[in-house]
Amino acid sequence: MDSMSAAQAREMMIYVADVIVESKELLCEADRNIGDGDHGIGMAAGLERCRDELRAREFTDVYDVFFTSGRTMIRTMGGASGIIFGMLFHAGSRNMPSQSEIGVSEFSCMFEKALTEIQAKGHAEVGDKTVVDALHPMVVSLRHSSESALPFKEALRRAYLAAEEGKEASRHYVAKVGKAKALGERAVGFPDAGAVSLSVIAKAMSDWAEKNL
Amino acid sequence: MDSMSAAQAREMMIYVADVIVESKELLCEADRNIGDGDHGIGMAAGLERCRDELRAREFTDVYDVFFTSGRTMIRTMGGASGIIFGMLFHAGSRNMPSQSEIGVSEFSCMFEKALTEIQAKGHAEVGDKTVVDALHPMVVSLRHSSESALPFKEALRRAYLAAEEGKEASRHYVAKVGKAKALGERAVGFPDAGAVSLSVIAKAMSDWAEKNL
Amino acid sequence: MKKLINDPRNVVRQMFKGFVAMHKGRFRLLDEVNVVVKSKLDPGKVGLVIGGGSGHEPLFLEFIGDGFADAVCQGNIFAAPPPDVILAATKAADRGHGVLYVYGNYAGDNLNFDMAAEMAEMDGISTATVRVMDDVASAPPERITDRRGIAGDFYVIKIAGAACDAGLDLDEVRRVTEKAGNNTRTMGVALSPGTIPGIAKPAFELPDDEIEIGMGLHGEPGVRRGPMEPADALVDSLVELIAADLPLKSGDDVCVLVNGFGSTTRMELLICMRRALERLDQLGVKVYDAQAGNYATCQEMAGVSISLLRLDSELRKYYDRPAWSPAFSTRGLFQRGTLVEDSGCRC
Amino acid sequence: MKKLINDPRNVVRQMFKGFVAMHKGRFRLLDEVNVVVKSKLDPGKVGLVIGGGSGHEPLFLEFIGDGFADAVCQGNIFAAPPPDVILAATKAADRGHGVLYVYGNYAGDNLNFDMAAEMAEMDGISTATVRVMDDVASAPPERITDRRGIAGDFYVIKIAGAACDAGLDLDEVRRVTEKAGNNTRTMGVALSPGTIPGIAKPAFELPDDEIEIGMGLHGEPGVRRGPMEPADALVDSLVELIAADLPLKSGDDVCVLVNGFGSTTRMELLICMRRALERLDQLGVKVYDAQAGNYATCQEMAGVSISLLRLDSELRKYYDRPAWSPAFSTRGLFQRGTLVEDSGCRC
Ligand SMILES: Nc1ncnc2c1ncn2[C@@H]1O[C@H](COP(=O)(O)OP(=O)(O)O)[C@@H](O)[C@H]1O
Ligand SMILES: Nc1ncnc2c1ncn2[C@@H]1O[C@H](COP(=O)(O)OP(=O)(O)O)[C@@H](O)[C@H]1O
Ligand SMILES: [Mg+2]
Ligand SMILES: [Mg+2]
Ligand SMILES: [Mg+2]
Ligand SMILES: [Mg+2]
Repeated sequence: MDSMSAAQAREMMIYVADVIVESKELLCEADRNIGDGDHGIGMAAGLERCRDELRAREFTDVYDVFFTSGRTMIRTMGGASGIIFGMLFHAGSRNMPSQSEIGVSEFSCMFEKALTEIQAKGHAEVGDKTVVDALHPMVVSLRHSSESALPFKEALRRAYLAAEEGKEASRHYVAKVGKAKALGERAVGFPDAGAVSLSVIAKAMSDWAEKNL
Repeated sequence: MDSMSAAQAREMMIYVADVIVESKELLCEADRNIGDGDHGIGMAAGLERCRDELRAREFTDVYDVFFTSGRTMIRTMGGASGIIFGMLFHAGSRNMPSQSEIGVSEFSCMFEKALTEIQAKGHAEVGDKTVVDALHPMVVSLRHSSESALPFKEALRRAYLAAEEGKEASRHYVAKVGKAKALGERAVGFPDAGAVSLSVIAKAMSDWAEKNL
Repeated sequence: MKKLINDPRNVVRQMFKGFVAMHKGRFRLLDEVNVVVKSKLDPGKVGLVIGGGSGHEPLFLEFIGDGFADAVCQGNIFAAPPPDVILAATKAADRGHGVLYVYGNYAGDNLNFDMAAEMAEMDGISTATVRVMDDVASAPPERITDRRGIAGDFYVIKIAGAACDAGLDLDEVRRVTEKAGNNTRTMGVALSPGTIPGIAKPAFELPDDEIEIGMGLHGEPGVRRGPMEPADALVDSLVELIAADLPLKSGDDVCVLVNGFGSTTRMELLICMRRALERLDQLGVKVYDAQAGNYATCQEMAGVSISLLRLDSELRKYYDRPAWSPAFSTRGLFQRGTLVEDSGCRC
Repeated sequence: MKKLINDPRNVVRQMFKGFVAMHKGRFRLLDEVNVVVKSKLDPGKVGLVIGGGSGHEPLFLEFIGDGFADAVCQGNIFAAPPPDVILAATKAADRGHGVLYVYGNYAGDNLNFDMAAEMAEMDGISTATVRVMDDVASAPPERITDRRGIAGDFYVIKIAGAACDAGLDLDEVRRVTEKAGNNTRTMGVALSPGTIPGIAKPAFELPDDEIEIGMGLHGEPGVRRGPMEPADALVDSLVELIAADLPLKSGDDVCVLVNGFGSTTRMELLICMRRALERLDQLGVKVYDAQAGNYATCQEMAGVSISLLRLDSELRKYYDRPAWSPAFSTRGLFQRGTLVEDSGCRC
């Protein structure tokens, strides 16, 4: 199956929310190592609100699913992650013409826009020890999958692997952005908390696709 | 030897001060059980100041030794014990005609006055879980030793044993005075901190007499 | 326990030095003794001397000022000041109209202040004494004079300061202050202990999931230990114990102090304040003024106490008198400016 | 970790409720969002909105008032408020002359306030922004815009509030506030961690005999860990790091804030104050005003920071403007009464 319907996107995002809520402690732990320890709290609360919004009604527009998710996160979460992870879904779905289903190419495009906007607002490059370390390779992988016309399931599997690899790579970086900035060399060895979240999200999407697409 | 000279009284009080300073932690611990945990701090500091005052000059009047000790404690210590233990030495030596040496009878009389004044100011009876629990039997014992014309060494040995016994008995009481008051039955099993101090002081006097009288 | 100190033996002195240096010119520190005195004393008024053991800051030290104490004396940590120190404060505060002592009702304080009063008398200074005994947990009503003084000290000192400031004579100042004391009640709950500088061991131990209702400001045991409960349930218990003790009735006017013991966060204090006001409202009690903060602490003890001052028209008059101290001042701008109609009053 | 809360998920909301209830009538709480606003806003002035993560109380919540912020918005514990919440505060504070944002320089705050500014712009409200970056430990001088905002927030907010109160326009308010920020520096030392409500583990671990110089208000690592030292030695290090950074020279005028992180006792703060004033005096620096207290906390973290605001005649003018907030007010009676010649000034 090479496309994702609005209903499927909604199911997938609800599943992502479930997984993030369960990963709360893991994400806090990651943030505790080199940040202020609250990343899991914000992500879990934000995605719980998302889930409520998504469950509250049916969706016919795929972009509306992602827009609703992203806007809810921006509106309710706060913290760096409220904007960053809100934009992850919001930047590429905002002002898009309604679509009842999208393919890998549109999906890839959405995350590419997210990367652009996150970098525009957050001024982080790969290697600065942020979510960008995982998002950049994920976007490159999605673009490649789209160009190679890979099916959704495979595209999401590769996207996850790329994000996971990027998250692992973030261990080696000295932070240049965010609360770990002051740590200098002491941050080395720990992955960035936002990159861990992105990898969790990408895995949840891939796991969901494995079973449902 | 049946009398104590001013020089001896001074040596004895310096020795008492040494022992109390060493017992600081023990006395705090006793106060921690049923009070606010500071008894050793006050006693150690007060007797250190006493020791300084006693060392600073020679004494020809026995009462002056005890008066100086008591007044120094009242002036510098604060807390319940500043007044109570200050009066222990101050009440019976104040306004006394100068004496180059005293016997057991004068010594006993001094502590009897101390007991009277401590009770007059503090309104504690035997069984209220205060220093009075140990001081009362000590005074009774001293009076008996005086009436029986026992030598100083023996009088002090018996005074210590009486104080020690009184302190042990204080374990069984429910506090009616001082910071342990609110404890009710929960104070039972622990001796009163002031009674512990008095027993330490009495033992130090007896130990000193054993070697020096 | 790490503390930002230099030597446990001089913590009190160095604190006093820091205090007067920070308020340069406003207060003076006496030589040798831990006594601070207002630099300028209104002539013709009764002097107010407060004090007690150190370690409860801002109490007593920082309740000096206009409409507050004229002189403050403190002993070592948790130890009443010696009579000679209290006497020095008394002499500094006396302007020929006598001096009122206000302090918490503890054996040590009673003994030392009483001896100081005798010494002052010998020096020709009249004194009067009001002992604060607001701690409901520390004895049943029939033994009210066995009760300890805790955060309610604040209200009694505020009223005493106002009465002195108003120019009442010593007897009247005592009478009004006693009335404040009789209408003040406090109940607290401790969560974790504080430590005395220089002593590694905390004053008591409390299991990780237990609290103690009614624990004293020196770690004295309270009325019961129990499992940790939600803030609202604890606040309800405290308010109800006070209400039953006063006893408080519908229509009464009160001031409310939610006091932190040291390490309790303002977030917690405000959450407790929220509930205390709700519960008092349910009881039909009118709240005239309310404050939350660390007023009477026990080093870094965690926990909270709730104090109520029941007002009548006389007490309200003194409560309303403008006053300034480093620890508490009446509303400043709000009384003079935009919100003057709401000055310090929640009626 | 026991805390006096009901449910970790509603601590911030219940705190806001307690705050407005305690100050009944003075402030109003917006529905749904954690924003407090002064009940009466002077017309014709630039609005001042401050905010950031919760858990640092009294910052930001209690720096609202006359000559302080018009509206305060807070996010969850240690999390910047969402843009929609900031926008609500912005609308409430705007009186047609624009709104100044003052907040600490953190990625999360920057992202959220910037987005709020865009949203406000779309709604026709002009905004300007001053980010506080006083924490010397958080980056070297050449990367000063990487520095975090900590207790120095107080000074920047005080000056911003005074500038708004004085009726300056948005550009001028920003200019003066930026000047305050450029002249504010802070260095801190942490002794033990705080904990987030609902999370058992503290934010970091610190061995029993170690401290961390320069640790941030969220437990972010500082410049070095080392053995515990006497208070005077630590204070000297902090003062010298700030002095070198500003750089401070003999004859400069400064205000000094000795800030506690949460569970540090007032005794310790005053002992540190004593030494800070001594050390500044040795450096030939004149102290214009000084305060000690918990201004910017990290829950029940233990430790202290020292902040300096270097004054010129313009900043002094705004610093001197009378102001009242629940957390800090200018000297009240002392300015009006007996000690008026010493009003807030140590010159
Ligand atoms: N400027 C930025 N650009 C990209 N990602 C960022 C930026 N700032 C922070 N982040 C991401 O946000 C994560 C922190 O999120 P979170 O802990 O929820 O917020 P906060 O830092 O406010 O506590 C970081 O681990 C990082 O991945
Ligand atoms: N009213 C009193 N009469 C007799 N002894 C008392 C009285 N009050 C207190 N004490 C004694 O003082 C001791 C406590 O001394 P200390 O701990 O130094 O003072 P504080 O109680 O001020 O902390 C008690 O253990 C008790 O023996
Ligand atoms: Mg974080
Ligand atoms: Mg004691
Ligand atoms: Mg004591
Ligand atoms: Mg955060």
